[in-house]
Amino acid sequence: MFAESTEAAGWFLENAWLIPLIPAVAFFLILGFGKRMPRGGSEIGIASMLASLVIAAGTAYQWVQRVDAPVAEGEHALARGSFGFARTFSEEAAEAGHEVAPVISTLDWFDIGRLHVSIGSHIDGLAVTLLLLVAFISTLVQIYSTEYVRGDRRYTHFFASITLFSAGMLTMVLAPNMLQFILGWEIMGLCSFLLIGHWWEETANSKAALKAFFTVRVGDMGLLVGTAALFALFGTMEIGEINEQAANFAGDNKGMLLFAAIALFIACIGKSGQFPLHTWLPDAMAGPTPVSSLLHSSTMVVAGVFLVARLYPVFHVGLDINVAGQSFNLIAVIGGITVLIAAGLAFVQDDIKKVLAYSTVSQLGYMMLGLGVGAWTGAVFHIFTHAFFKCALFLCAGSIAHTGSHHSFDMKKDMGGLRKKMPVTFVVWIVSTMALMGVPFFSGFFSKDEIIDSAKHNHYTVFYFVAIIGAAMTAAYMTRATYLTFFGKARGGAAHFVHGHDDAHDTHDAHADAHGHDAHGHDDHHAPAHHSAPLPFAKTDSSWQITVPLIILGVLAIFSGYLNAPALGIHWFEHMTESSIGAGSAMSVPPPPEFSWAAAAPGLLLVLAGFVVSLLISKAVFGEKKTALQGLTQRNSLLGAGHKFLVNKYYLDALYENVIVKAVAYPIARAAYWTNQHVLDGIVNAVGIGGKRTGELVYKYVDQGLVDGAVNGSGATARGAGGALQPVQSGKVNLYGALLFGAAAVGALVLVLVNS
Amino acid sequence: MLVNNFLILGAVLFSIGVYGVIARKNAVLVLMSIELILNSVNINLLAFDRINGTQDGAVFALYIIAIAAAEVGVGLAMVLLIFRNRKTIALDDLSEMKG
Amino acid sequence: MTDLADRQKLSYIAAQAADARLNVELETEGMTLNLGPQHPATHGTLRIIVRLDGEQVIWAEPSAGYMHRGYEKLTEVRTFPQVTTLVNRIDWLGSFANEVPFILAAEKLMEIEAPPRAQWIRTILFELSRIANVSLFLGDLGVQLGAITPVFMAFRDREYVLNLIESATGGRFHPNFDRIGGLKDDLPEGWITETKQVMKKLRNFCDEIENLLFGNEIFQSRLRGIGVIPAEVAKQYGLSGANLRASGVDWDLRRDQALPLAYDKIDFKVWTHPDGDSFARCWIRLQETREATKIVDQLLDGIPSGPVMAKVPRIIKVPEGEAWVSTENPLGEMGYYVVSKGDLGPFRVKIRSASFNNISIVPWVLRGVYVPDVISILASLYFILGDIDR
Amino acid sequence: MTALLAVDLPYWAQSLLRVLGGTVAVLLPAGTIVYLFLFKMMSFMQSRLGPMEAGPYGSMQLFAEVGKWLQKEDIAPERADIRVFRAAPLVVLMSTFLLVAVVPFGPDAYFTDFEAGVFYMLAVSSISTLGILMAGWSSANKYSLLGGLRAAGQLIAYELPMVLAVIGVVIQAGSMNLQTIVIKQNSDSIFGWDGLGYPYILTQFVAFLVFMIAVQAELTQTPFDMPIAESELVSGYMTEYSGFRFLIFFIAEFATAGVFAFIASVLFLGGWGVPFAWFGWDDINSVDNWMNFGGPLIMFTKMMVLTGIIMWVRFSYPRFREDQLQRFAWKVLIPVSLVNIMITAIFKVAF
Amino acid sequence: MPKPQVPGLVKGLGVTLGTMLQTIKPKKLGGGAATVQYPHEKETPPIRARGVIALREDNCTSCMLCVRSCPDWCIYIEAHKELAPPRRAGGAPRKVNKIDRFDIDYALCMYCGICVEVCPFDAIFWSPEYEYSEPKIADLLHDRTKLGEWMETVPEAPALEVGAEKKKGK
Amino acid sequence: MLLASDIEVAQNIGFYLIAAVMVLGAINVVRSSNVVHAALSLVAVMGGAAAQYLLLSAEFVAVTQVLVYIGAVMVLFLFGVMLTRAKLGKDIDLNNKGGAAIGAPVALLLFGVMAYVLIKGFEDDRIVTSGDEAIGSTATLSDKIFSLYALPFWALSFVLLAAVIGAIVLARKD
Repeated sequence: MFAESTEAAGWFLENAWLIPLIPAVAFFLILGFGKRMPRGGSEIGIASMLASLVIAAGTAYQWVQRVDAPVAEGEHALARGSFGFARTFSEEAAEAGHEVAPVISTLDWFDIGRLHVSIGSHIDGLAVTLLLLVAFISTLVQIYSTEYVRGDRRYTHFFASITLFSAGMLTMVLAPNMLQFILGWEIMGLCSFLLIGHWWEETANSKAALKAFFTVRVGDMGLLVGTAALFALFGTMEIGEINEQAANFAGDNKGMLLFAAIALFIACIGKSGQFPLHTWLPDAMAGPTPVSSLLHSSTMVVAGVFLVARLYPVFHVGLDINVAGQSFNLIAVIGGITVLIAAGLAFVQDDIKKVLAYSTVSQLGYMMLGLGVGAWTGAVFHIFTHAFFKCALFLCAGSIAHTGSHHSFDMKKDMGGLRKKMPVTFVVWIVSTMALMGVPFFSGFFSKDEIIDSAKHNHYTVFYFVAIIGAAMTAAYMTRATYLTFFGKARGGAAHFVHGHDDAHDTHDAHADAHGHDAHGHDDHHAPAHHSAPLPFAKTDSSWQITVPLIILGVLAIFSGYLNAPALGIHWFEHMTESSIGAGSAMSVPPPPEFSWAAAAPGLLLVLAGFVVSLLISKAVFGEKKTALQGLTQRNSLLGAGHKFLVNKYYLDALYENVIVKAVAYPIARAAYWTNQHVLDGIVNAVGIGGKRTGELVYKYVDQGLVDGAVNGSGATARGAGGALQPVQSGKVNLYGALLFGAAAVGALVLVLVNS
Repeated sequence: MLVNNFLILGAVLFSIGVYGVIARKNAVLVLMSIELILNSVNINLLAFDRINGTQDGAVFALYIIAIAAAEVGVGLAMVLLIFRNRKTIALDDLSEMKG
Repeated sequence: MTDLADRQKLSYIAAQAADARLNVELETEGMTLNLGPQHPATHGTLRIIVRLDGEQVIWAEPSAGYMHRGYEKLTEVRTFPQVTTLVNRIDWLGSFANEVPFILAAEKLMEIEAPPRAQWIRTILFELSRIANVSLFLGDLGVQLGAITPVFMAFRDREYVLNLIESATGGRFHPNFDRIGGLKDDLPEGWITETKQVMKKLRNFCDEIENLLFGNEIFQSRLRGIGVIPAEVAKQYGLSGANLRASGVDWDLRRDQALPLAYDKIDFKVWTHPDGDSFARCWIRLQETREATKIVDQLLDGIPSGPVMAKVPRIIKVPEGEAWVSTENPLGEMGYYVVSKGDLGPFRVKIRSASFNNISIVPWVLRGVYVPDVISILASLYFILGDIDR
Repeated sequence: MTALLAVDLPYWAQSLLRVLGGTVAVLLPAGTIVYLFLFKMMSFMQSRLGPMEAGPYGSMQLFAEVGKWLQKEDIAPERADIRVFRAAPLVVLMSTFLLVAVVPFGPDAYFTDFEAGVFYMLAVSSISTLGILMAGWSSANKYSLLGGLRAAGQLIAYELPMVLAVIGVVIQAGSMNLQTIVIKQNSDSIFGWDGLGYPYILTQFVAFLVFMIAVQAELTQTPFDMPIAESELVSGYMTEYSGFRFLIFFIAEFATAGVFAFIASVLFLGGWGVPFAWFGWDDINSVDNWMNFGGPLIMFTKMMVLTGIIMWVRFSYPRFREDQLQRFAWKVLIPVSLVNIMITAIFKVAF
Repeated sequence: MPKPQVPGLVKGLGVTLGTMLQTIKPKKLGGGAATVQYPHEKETPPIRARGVIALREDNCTSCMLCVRSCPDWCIYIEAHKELAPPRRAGGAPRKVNKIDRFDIDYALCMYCGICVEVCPFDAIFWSPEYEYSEPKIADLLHDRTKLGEWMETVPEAPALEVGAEKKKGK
Repeated sequence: MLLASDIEVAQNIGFYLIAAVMVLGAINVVRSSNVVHAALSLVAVMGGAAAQYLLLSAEFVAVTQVLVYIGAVMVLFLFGVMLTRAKLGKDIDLNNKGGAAIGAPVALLLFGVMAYVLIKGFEDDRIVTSGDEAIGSTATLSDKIFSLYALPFWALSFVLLAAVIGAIVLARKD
C-alpha cells in the first residue's frame, strides 16, 4: 500500500507509523480472538509489542545514523507516494550543523474548512526516545503480567487494554499534529480508566478509576482549549509548524500565547499528576501492579511532561521561561510545589505502592521543574531514566506482593525482612532506589543533577533549593520504605512467606490454613505454591516471568544514565535530541551548565543526610528494639497533627469531595450558599450553622488563615450592603428570572427610546 | 408573507415563556417555559434566514435544538435528584440560595 | 459446569444483597403492585403482593386462599368412595395422581393390597396424568414468557393423553377410577397399542418444545441464572418434585419409597440439575415428561394379567387407625394423612399438596428480581392453584 | 398522483385523492396483515385453522371484528384523565398516517416527495411514543403506567439503531430522498452486471438485519413486546382501552407494521421497482406509466414478505426482559450499526 | 458440544414453519389441523366417556342407593308403591316402586360416576352424548323422560384389553 | 393552476391557524394546572413550530424539530414527569404566589418593546422564497454545518457528551 521509498531517511524512520499500528491491530485481535488463544491473548500482545520494539529500535538506530551523518539540504524534497501518502521534510533541514530535521510522514485525514488534518508520524530525537522507552517497557511489563495476572477473570481484557494503551501512547508520541496527539492522549486516558478499574467489582477500585478519569478529564478540557487557542493563533495543527511559529513569535498577541500555554499546562497538570490535581495518581494504585508500573509511573503520566517538552517553544515563549529577571514561572512553581508536597506525603504512606506513587508524583514534579527552569534535556533525560528505575521499583513491589507478602501492599503489616528470601527483587530494588535517590553513578544521578544544576545556573535559586530539599526527602522516604520492606522483622504475610518456607512442604497448608483462599484478594487466584518454576538461583523468589524483567530493568537503572553523563563528559543523549525543540532561532534555551562536582556536592550531601536520618529514624521507629521514637506521633500532639495532616493528604481530597463534588450534586444551591456566606455576608461562623462538613473543613484550613483576615475588615461594610440587598436575594429562581427579564425589557425600552 | 408574522409570533411565544419562567413554581414547568423561549428564538432565526436568503439561521436553529436536548437531559436529571432528596420539585422550597 | 456453578453463586449473592443493589440503580419511588388475584401469570386466583422499586422487587409475598374450597373439611362428611372424586380436583391437571395416595392410605388402613394388574394400570395412569400435567406446563411456560405458539402445541398433544385417560376411565379430567382394593374397571381393548403411539407423539412433542422453546437463546437468557434456589434453601422451604431436583437434590419418591405401585419393576432415570435456576426447573420437567413416556412404554410391555380388583366388602368401612401415604405427583410430593374412626368416611384427612409448599419460597426467591422475572420464576416454580388452595 | 391519472385535477381534488390514497395505503395493508398473518398464519403455526365461519375461509372475519369493536361501549376508567385518554390512540394512529406520507409507491405514485424523507420517517415514527406514554399515564392504572414507561424507554432505545442502520443506506445512496433511493437501487448495477439491479440488502445486509430488529422493537412485536406483555402487565398501556379506541391501537399496530415494511422494502429491497434489466428496460422514464400501476403491487408483495417475517418471528419467540432489551440495543445493535456505517463510509470513499 | 449448532432462534422458526406446512397440507396427505370444525363435524368421544346419564326406568326400583352415594346430592327420586301384575300367571300381585320423579341436576353433577357404579339393578348408564348444554341453567335439570331418551345413545360396553379377567355374569 | 397570490393566501391562512394553536398551547403551558397537560400543550406548540418551519421552507429543521423535540425531549419530559409522580387531575401547588402579578407585567412589557421594535423595523418586509442559496436544501445546510460551522459542531458534540455523562452522574444514586 505504501510504496517503498528509496529516499534517504531510511525505512524505519519513514515507516514509524507501524509502531503504534501493530499494537492497535493487536488490540482488536486480542478482543476478537484472545479468549480462544491458548494463552488468553497475552501472546498476541507480547508479540505485537516485540514487533513494535524491533521497529522502534530500528528507528532509533536510523535516527542515530541520521544525526551522526546529517543529510545535505535539498535531498528532502516533497515526495508523494501512492494513496496520497505524502512525505514532507522540513525545509529547514540541516540548517545549522547539528540541526537535524525531523522525519515527518503523513496521510491526509480530513479537511474541515481551513483546517487540514493529517495523520502520520513525526520522528525526532524526543519521539525516538519515547518510542523506544514505551515499546521496551511495555514489552517487559507484558511479560511480567503473564505471571502476575495469571488466572484472572479478565486476563484477556487486561492484555487488550494494556496493548491498546501502548498503541495510544505510541500514537501520541509520534503525533505530527495536535489532533493525533489528542487522539493518543484520550486513548491513554480511556485505557487508564479501564485498567485502574480492572477489578471493578470492588467499589474502591471503580471509584478510583472514575476519579482518575474525571480528574484527568478536567485537564483534558485544557488540552482542547489550548489546542483551539493555538489553532486560532497560528492557524495550524501541525506541531512542527506550531513550534516554529511560537519560537519566532513576535506578534503583539502574546496574551493569546500565554493563554494557550496555561491551558495546555492545565492538561499537563491533570495528566502528569501535578499539584493540585495529583490526587488521582495515588488512588490509581488500585489497579494491578503492572498497570501502575507501566501507566502510572513510567509512561502515561509522563505524557504531560512530554507535551510540555514537545511544544516547548510555546511554553518557553508563552510563559517567559529563561527571560532575565523572571525567577518564577508557572511550570516551575507547580513543579516545585509538586516535588515537595508529594515527597512529604510519601513519608506517611503504609502502602508500598502509594509510596512509589507519591514518589512518581514528586519525580514528575522534578521533570516539570526542569522544564520550567529551562533544563529541557535534563527533564527529557529524567523521563528516560526515571522510567526504568521507577518501573523496576513498581515491579519489585508487585513481585513482593505476589510472592512475598501474600498479596498485601501494606509495608507495616505484611512486609519486612524479605531481603534474604527474595534476593533478586531485593537487589533490583536497592539498585533502583539508589538510582531514584540520585546516588552518583546511578542513572538518576545524571538526570536529576542536571535539572538541579540548571535551576541554579539559570538563576532559579528558589527552585534550586526546592530541588535539593526534594532530593533529600526522596532519599529519606525511600530509605524508610526500603527498611520497612526488606529489613527488620518479617510481619504478617511476609512472615508466612519467610518462615513458611523453612518447613519443608507444609507451605501450602500453612497458607491455606492461615488465610484461606479468600485472603488472596484480587491480585491473583492461585496460591504461591502453584507458581511456575523459579530460576535456579532464586529458589524462593518469584518465577522467571517476573524476575527477568526485573533484572533487565535493574541493569538499565544503573546504566541508562551513561547515555548522558555530564559528570563523565558524555553528552550523547543531548546531541541526539536537541534538535527536537525546533529550529530555535529566536528562542534561546541555554545549554546545560558544565558539570562540576562542587555544584553537585550540596545536593549529594543533603541526600546523604536524608538517607542517614531516615535510616536512623526508621530503625528507631520500625526496628525491633524499643525506642523512644515509637508511637511518637501518638504522644506528641504537634507531630501528631503534622502526621495526620500528611496522612490525610493535606485534606485536598476532602476539599475536592466536599466542595467540588458536592457542588455538582447540589448544583446551584450549595455553591451559591457558599459564595453568599463568604462574599456577601462575610460571617464565617455562619458556615457552622449549615452544619456541613465542607464549611468546617474550609473554615479550619482555608478561611482561618487566608480569607478570614481579609474578610473581617470588610465585614462591616459588606454586612451593611448585604442587609440592604437582602430582600433581593430571596433565593427564588423565579424572582431572579423576573428581575433579569424585567431589566432586559427596561433596558431595551431605554435603548428604543434613545434611538428613536 | 410578511416577515413580521413570524417575528411577532416569536415575540408572543417568548413573552409567554418569560411569564412561565416567572410565574411557575414547579421546576419541570420552568424548564418547559424555557423550551418555549428557545422555540421562539428558533422561529426568529429561521425568519431572519428568509429575510437574508441564507441558511445560517437554520444551522443555528439546529444547534439550539441540540443544546436544548442536552439542557433538558441535565435539567431533568437535576430535577430527579432534587425530587429524590427532597420529595418536592417546587422551586421556592429550594431556599438555600437565599441571601 | 464450573461456569454455571460460578454464576449460581453470583446470582445467589445478588439475590441476597438485593437491598444493597437498590442503591446503585436509578431510584424511583416505591410502588406496591398486586399481581393478582386476577392476573394472567397466577394461573387462577393467587395474589402476590409485590413492592417495587422501579421494576425491581424489594419485597414479595404470596397471599393464598382466594379459591379455598375446604376439601379437608368436605372429606369428613363423605364416604371413602366419595372422597376420591373430591380429591381429584386438587391438582386438576393431574387428577388421577391425586387419587392414588389417598386410596393407598385407605388400603393401608384396611390392610389390603390391589392386585398386580391394578397396580400396573395405576402406575400407567399415574404417569399419564403426569404427562398431561407437565406438558401443559411446557406450553404455558411459553405464554408466560411471551411465546404464544408452544401452548397450542401443548394443548394439541395433551389432547391425545386426555383421550387415552378418557377411554380408559371415562373421565378426561377427573377420572375417579381408583378404588380401594383396585380399579373400577379394566382397560378397553386396543388401549395399549394406542398408548404406545401416543407416547411416540409426545416424545416428538418434547423435541418440538425443546427446539422451539428450550433451545431458544432468548428463552435461555430469560431463565438462566434467574431465581436461583440453592439446594439448602430448597430443602429448608420444603420444596419437592422438579423444583427440588432442579436444585441438585436427588430425591424422588417414585424411586425412594416402597409402595404398591409398579415403579420398582421398571428402570428409569431421576433427572437432576445442579443450577437451581428457573431454567433448570423447566428443563427438569421437560426431561421428566420424556422419561414418563418411557416409563409408560416399559409398563405397557410388562403389564401382567389378572383381576383389577381385590376382594373388598361392598360397603367399605375403614378400620380405626391413622395412615400417611405420599407419592411423587407431577407437582411434587403429595400426601394424605388419613385418620379413621372405623366409619364409612374418614374422620380427618390432612392433605399435603406440593404447590402450597413450593410457593412458600416465593418471598425468598423474588427478592431483588425484576417484574418480568417474577413472572418467569412463578412460571418455573409451577403451581396449580387448586393445589395451593385446597 | 396527477400524472398517474394523466389529468390535471383541481387542488381540492388532489388533496382528496391524497387523503383517500393514504387511508387505503394504511388500512389495506393493515387488514391484509391481520387476516393473512394474525388470523391465518398464526393459526396454522399452532395447528388450527383460525376463523372459518365468516365468509369463505373466514375472510370476512375482519369486518366482523371491526363491527364488534365498534359497537362496544367506549369505556374510560373513572379516575382517568379523560381528554388525554381519548386522544392517545389517535396520536398513535396519526404517526402511522404521517409515516405513509413519504413512502413512494411508484415513479409518480407518492403522496409527497420529501427531500429529507428518511429523516422525516424516523421523526414521525417517534410520535407514537408520545401517544403510548399518554395512554399509559392517563389510564390511572399501575400496569398501564409501567407499560407506557417501558414502551417509551424501548422505543427511544431502538430508534437509535434504526437511525444508524438507515444511515448506511443513506451513505450508499447519497440521498435522503426515498424516491431517489429507490431509483438508485433499480438503475445501478453490481460491477457492471445489472441482472439484479442493486438492492441495498446485498451490501447493507447488516443494516437490514439491524433495521428489521429495530422495527420489531418499534412495533413492540414479540421478542420485544414487554410494554404489552400479557403475562406480566396484563396488556400494558392498552389495558384500560375498549371499543373503537382499542381498535385504533390495533389498527395502528398492524398498519405501522405494514408501513415499516414498506419503508424497509424501499430502503433495502428496491422499493416499487423490479430490476429493470429483466424486462429489457433501460430507462425509468420509458416505463414510468407502467410502474405507477405496477409499483404499488410490487411494493405490496415485498411488504407482505417482510411483514410475514416479522409476524413469523412474533409467533415463534418468547420475549426478552426489559434490561436485556436495553442491553441488546446498546451493546449489540448500536455498535454493530456503527461499525456498519464506518465500513460503508470507507467503501464509499474508496470506490 | 463440539459440532457447530444451528442457533436456537432459527430452529424455533423451523418448528413453527413445519407446523404451518403440516396444517396447510391437505387432509388426504396426512396433514390438516389438530382441531375439529365443531358444528360441521363432530368428535366421537370414547365409548366409556361420561357424557350424560341415561335411565332405564323399568329397572329402577327407587332403592335410593344412587341418591345416597352421590357426593353432591344431585339426584332426586320420588316414588310411590304400586301393585303390578304378577310376573307369572297366577302369582300374587307384586308391590313395585313406581317412580314419580327421577331428576338429575347436571348443574351440580360432578360426573364422578358413583351412581352408575352403585346401581344394583342396572337402571342407570353412562352415555357419551355431550350436546345438551342449555342457555338456562334450570334446563340442565333432566327429568326422567329426558333421561330415558338418552338410553338410545348408550353404547355396548367395550371389549376389554388382553389379560383382563373375564367378568362373570352381566 | 395555483397562482402565487393564491398560494400566499393559503400560506397566510395556514400560518394564522397554526399560530393560533401555538399561542393557545403556549398559554396552556404556563397556565395549566396539570403538569402532563402542560407538557402535551408544549408538544402542540412544538408541532406548530415545526409546521411554521415548513412554511419558512426549512424542512430539515422542521423534521429535526419533530425528531428531537417531540420524539426525544418531550418524551423525556413526560418520562421525568411520570417518574416524579405526576398527579392525575388538578395540582394546586404549581404556581408561585404572586407570580402572575410579577410575570404578567414583565411579559407584557417585553412583548410591547419587541412588538414595537419589530413592527418598526420590518414594516412590510416579505420573506424571500429564493435566495443565493438553494432555500431549505439539506445539501447546502450540511455543507454549511460541516465547513463554516464545523467547530461549533464539534463543540456541540462535546457539550452533548458532557450532558450525557452529567445526566448519568446526577441521576445515579451511588
